[in-house]
Amino acid sequence: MNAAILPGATAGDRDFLLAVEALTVSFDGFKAVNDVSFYVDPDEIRVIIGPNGAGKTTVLDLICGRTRATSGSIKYKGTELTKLSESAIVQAGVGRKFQTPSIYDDLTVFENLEISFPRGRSVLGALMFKRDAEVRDRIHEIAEMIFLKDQLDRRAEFLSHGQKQWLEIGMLLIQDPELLMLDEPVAGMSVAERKKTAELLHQIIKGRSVLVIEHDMKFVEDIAHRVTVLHQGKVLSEGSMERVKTDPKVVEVYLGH
Amino acid sequence: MKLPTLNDNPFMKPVEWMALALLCGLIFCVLPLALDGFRLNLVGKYLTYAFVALGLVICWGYCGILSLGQGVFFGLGGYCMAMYLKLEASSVENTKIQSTPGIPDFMDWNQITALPWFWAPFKSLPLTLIAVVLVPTLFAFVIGAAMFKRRVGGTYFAIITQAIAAILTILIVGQQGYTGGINGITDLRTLHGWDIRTDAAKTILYFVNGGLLVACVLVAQYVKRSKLGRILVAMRDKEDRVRFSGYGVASFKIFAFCLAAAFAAIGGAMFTLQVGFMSPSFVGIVPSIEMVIYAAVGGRLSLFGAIYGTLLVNWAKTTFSESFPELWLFGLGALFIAVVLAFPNGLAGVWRQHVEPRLTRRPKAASPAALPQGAPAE
Amino acid sequence: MAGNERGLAGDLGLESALRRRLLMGLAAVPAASLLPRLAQAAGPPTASVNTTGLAVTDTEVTVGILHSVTGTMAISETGAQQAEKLAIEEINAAGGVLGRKIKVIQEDGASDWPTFAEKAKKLLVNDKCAAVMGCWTSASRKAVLPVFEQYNGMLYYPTFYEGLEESKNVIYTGQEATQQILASLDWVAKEKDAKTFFFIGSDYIWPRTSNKIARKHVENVLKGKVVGEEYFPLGHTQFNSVINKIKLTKPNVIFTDVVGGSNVAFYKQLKAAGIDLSKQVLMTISVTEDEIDGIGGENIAGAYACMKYFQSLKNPNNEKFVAAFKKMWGEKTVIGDVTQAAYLGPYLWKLTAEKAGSFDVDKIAAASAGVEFKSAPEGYVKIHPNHHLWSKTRVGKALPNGQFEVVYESPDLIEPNPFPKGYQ
Amino acid sequence: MFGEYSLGDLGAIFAMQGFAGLILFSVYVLMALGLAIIFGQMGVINMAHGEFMILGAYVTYLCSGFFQAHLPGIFPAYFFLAMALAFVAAGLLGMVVEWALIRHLYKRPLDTLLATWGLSLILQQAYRSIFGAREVGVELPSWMMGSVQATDTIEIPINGLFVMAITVLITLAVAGLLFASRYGKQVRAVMQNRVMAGAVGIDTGRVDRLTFGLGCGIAGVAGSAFTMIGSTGPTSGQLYIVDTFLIVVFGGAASLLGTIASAFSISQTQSTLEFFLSGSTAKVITLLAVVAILMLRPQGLFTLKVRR
Repeated sequence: MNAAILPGATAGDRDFLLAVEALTVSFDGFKAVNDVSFYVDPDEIRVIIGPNGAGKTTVLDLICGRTRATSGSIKYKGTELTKLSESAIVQAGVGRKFQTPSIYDDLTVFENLEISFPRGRSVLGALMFKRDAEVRDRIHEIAEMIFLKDQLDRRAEFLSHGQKQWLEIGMLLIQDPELLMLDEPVAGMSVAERKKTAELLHQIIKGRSVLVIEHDMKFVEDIAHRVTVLHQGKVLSEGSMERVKTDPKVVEVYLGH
Repeated sequence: MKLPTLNDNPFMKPVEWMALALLCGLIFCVLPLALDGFRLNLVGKYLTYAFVALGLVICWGYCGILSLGQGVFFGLGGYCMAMYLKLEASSVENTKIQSTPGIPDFMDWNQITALPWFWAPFKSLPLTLIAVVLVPTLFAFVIGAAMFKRRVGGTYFAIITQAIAAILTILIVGQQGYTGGINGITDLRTLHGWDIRTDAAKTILYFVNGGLLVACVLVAQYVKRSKLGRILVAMRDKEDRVRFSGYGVASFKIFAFCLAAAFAAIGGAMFTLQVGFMSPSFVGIVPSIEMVIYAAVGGRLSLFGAIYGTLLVNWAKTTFSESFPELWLFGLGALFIAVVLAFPNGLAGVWRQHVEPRLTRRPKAASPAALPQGAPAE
Repeated sequence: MAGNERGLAGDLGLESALRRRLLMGLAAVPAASLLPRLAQAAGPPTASVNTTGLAVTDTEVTVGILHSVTGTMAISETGAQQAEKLAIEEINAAGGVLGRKIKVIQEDGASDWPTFAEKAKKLLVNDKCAAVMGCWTSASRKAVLPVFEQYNGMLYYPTFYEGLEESKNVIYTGQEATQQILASLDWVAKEKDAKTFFFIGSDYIWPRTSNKIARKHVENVLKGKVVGEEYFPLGHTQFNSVINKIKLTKPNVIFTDVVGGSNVAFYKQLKAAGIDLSKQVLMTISVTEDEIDGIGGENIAGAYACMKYFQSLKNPNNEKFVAAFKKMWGEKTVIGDVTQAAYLGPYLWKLTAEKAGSFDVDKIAAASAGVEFKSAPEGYVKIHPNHHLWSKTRVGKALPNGQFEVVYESPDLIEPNPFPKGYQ
Repeated sequence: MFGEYSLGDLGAIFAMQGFAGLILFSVYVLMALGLAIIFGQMGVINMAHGEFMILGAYVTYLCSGFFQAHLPGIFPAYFFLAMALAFVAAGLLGMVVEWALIRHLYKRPLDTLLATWGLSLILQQAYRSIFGAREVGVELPSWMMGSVQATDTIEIPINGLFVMAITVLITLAVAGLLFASRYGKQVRAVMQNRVMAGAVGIDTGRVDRLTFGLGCGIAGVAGSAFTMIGSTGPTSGQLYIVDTFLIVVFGGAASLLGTIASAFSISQTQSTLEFFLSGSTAKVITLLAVVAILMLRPQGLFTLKVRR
């Protein structure tokens, strides 16, 4: 059914960046995610929406390996992710931002970004890691992008909520993932910050796919290429924002009120 | 004056260099000049516990893993050294009254007629020195790998390491034919022919011990200021974030735990050399927890603090137990509670909050433009 | 009743520093009153009795006491240090040693073996003690032994122990294992017609060595059989399984060397399991009057213990000793084997110093062999050339009031034999 | 090894051995129950748990002395009163400790471990100063000693039966309290979501204090019961602490049923092994097995799979 609604899905899995098929996970019999399938193209921005408890965050958890699937498969560039460790998934090119800003309070902004720099990820590598010009330049570049250029020496603890969200996005960017997963990136932001974030997202999606969970419909309309609607652990609808908005099922459970 | 600047990540900040110089001065000049041989040997004994405290700073302070079984590693290191020394002391001549000469006396008492296989490597000094570090580290690796790969941490880890300490004690006590039982391995005499019981030898060992401690401080400092050190802090804070930045969190924890074990093992070996015996009473739960308090008193985040904390607690223990033995336990108990409730960062925290600002106020008075340090920028 | 114990704990406890000063004060008072007599008796000049720089002045000689005041072993070591202090006070009251008062320096071993070694070194190196009374466990003795040998000190060690040791620098005033065990095994084999034995011990060197000697004796000499041998970690409190094994194997004799708090659990569970000690013979080598205090007399009544000393011994020396001990430490205190052995230490040292005419450790060590102490509470004792004591062995039957009734006494003094041939 | 014994003998022995295991089981449950509440429900590591038990034992000791001296007439029944007093004394001390110490540390479980260890040292020394370093014996009423002759060869110790009965009663009481009473609901509400519970009007501070007090009180009763089979000295409590924690962790910390199952499996393993091996070896093997299983299955025997 899914293949039918996806234009251009003819050449098998390899053309998708991410192929989620028949994904199911159950917690003590409760199926939080139930037979979910969807496909993400390279350079696509896909937004997942759905009411609370629909299983959106769980889907991200499953993709990045935080939760193990009961059944089904997740293929990323042809590699099965369900068997890989979290760090291997990251190293394969999947980055994940959490719902609440997840940064290291005790470290400076610079150090936060440095830790995410994709080098020296083994124990030995981390011991031998040198803060050379390449690292510094890259951190400055990213800091500029996430509006934190003059905050590099501050302890992350003292940033504002919006700045923390940006910092976490920056920490993902420095990893340079091909698939970026964002869980409610604008939640709790002021209008101005929200606008800046949208700008930031537009800027960073070049050359990568993004999977976003978001409630803010205006923001979704603003960025989404395609939208997947989850309801009670299942895919309710999928397609362009226009199409989804008019889907009566979706209207009934989600948008209508 | 801007600290820390992002463009340089020096091996040590000036303050830390000063602390190191002070520590070296204390260990290598002040104490040897001020104390008689007996007291100096005591300080040497205390400093062997400082190795454990140092390891705990990395493992508990930085990485957030509280091990209540550091005595296990201290003991294993000490036992490895003691086995070598015991074999040397059990030459055929020295033990000719035994029914099997040439094996340690306690084996003879337990009707063991040949050296057990796992004692054999300890005939060689180089192998012993390797074993001193390797055996405890490998043991730590096995425990760490089993626990951290399964994401066991926090209180569970503490309880399980505590149980391991208890098991090992019962095992050593129970297998007295192979381990010397509750008496431990005693009556150690020479290290490669060099009599370790003389006063001169004790002084030399004190300096060797001090040197090794400083070396371990430098290693710990290297780890702390490396990216690995920052990853440890990051993990303590947001473990998932580190994991989803592509790090194998378990390996880093295992590393920290193994490093702490290796430090403790070196301390244990030096303890055996300076005190002249090793017994299961250092392996158990009580010494293991006491060692945690050394680090806590010094400051769980401060390498130098841990050493001063160890010295202070042990000095207090000796002094108190000479004059008011019963008050000591009340004092030690109160110390545990005070350190947790009132001074979670120990001596180092007090220093940073109350002493350092005063020290830095003077230059500030000279140049009013200088910014107060450590104040949050908000 | 608890008040008395509290007073006792206080003595050892909170005010021990105070007490030390008091003791010294006590020593000083009779010293003043006895001064004229001393001047007449005029001890030999210091230069002649002390050629090695010990803490000996014209009026004083320093002796160390080294026991655990804190920690798990404080329970056991209390009696020993009380007896040592009593003996020293008596000696001082009678004029001291070689015309000199004994000054006591007490240190706490804190139940921790390195602390024992540390404090031993302090007593020898810093305080220059002429002799040290101390230690209780084998482990603490093993820890201090190299210190005493290196710094040439003299240790008087009071506990019955496993043997396998002999040192110029130690006088063992308790029994070594063969002295304590063999005669009593012979007695039980003869009197109770015992053929089968079940051994239960705490898991460390003394019980294991003692049981090894007992096993050899049972198998080779008595031609009997050991039907079980079990060890439990120190502090173990669950003995139901081993009690079932005893029921299964039905030994003639249960032979135990369980130590410390485990005893309480063991005897209570034994009684609760319906093993009646008036019918089942139980021989212990580890329960003295001190332990019965905690076990409760009614729980152990009927058991046999073999020791060299029981508080109930009937002889004038002992009656005098018991009265003096209770006067000093309270009417409720009980006196066990080790306490008595500890009492011997200061006296043996005094006699040896007088025989040698010197406090020098080498001379004391050399003069020790053959020193006799005729007014020992246990009766006559003599130091063997191997620095252990010739002593009698006795078997006592536990009574519900916590005392032992002596049912057997070896006819002669038994020779100490710390390295018994045929038992290793 | 059984060749020499008759079949009847063996049967009787196995019956008694099973019973010995049950006594050990009761002892473990009593020890672990209070801790399971404190650690499992509150997440506090109470290293002074053993000292609370010993407090109960000393209370029993004092009672036995008092009744013997002043009220010998009702001495046979004093034990019940002693247990009640032990519960009250340990519970009150627990509440004081919670108020003074624990409530500041709810967010730092590892620090509660250090602080309560300090507390345990202080309590030990206090016991030593008050009651003396020697172990004290508690005189039991004579009806509690001895055994019931079940068959010719099977004898059942009365104090064992008594301990088992107490264990059952206390377990039922605790289960009732936690799962059927209003207080129990409050406890569970607070443990699941402290902020929410506070918002709906539950006095979380009071619930914490009562819960900690309850756990300590149960420890006191356990200590009181132990005087029947074990010894009471200032440091006796420390002997139990490792075993107790392992039982709770092995059971899966949050589950009362798990604690019971874990106590059962550990006690049966140990008592069976003790019969075939020596006591020390049995203990080492049992502990090692528990640690090994915990390494393979860190969540313990009984846990709900939850969404993380």
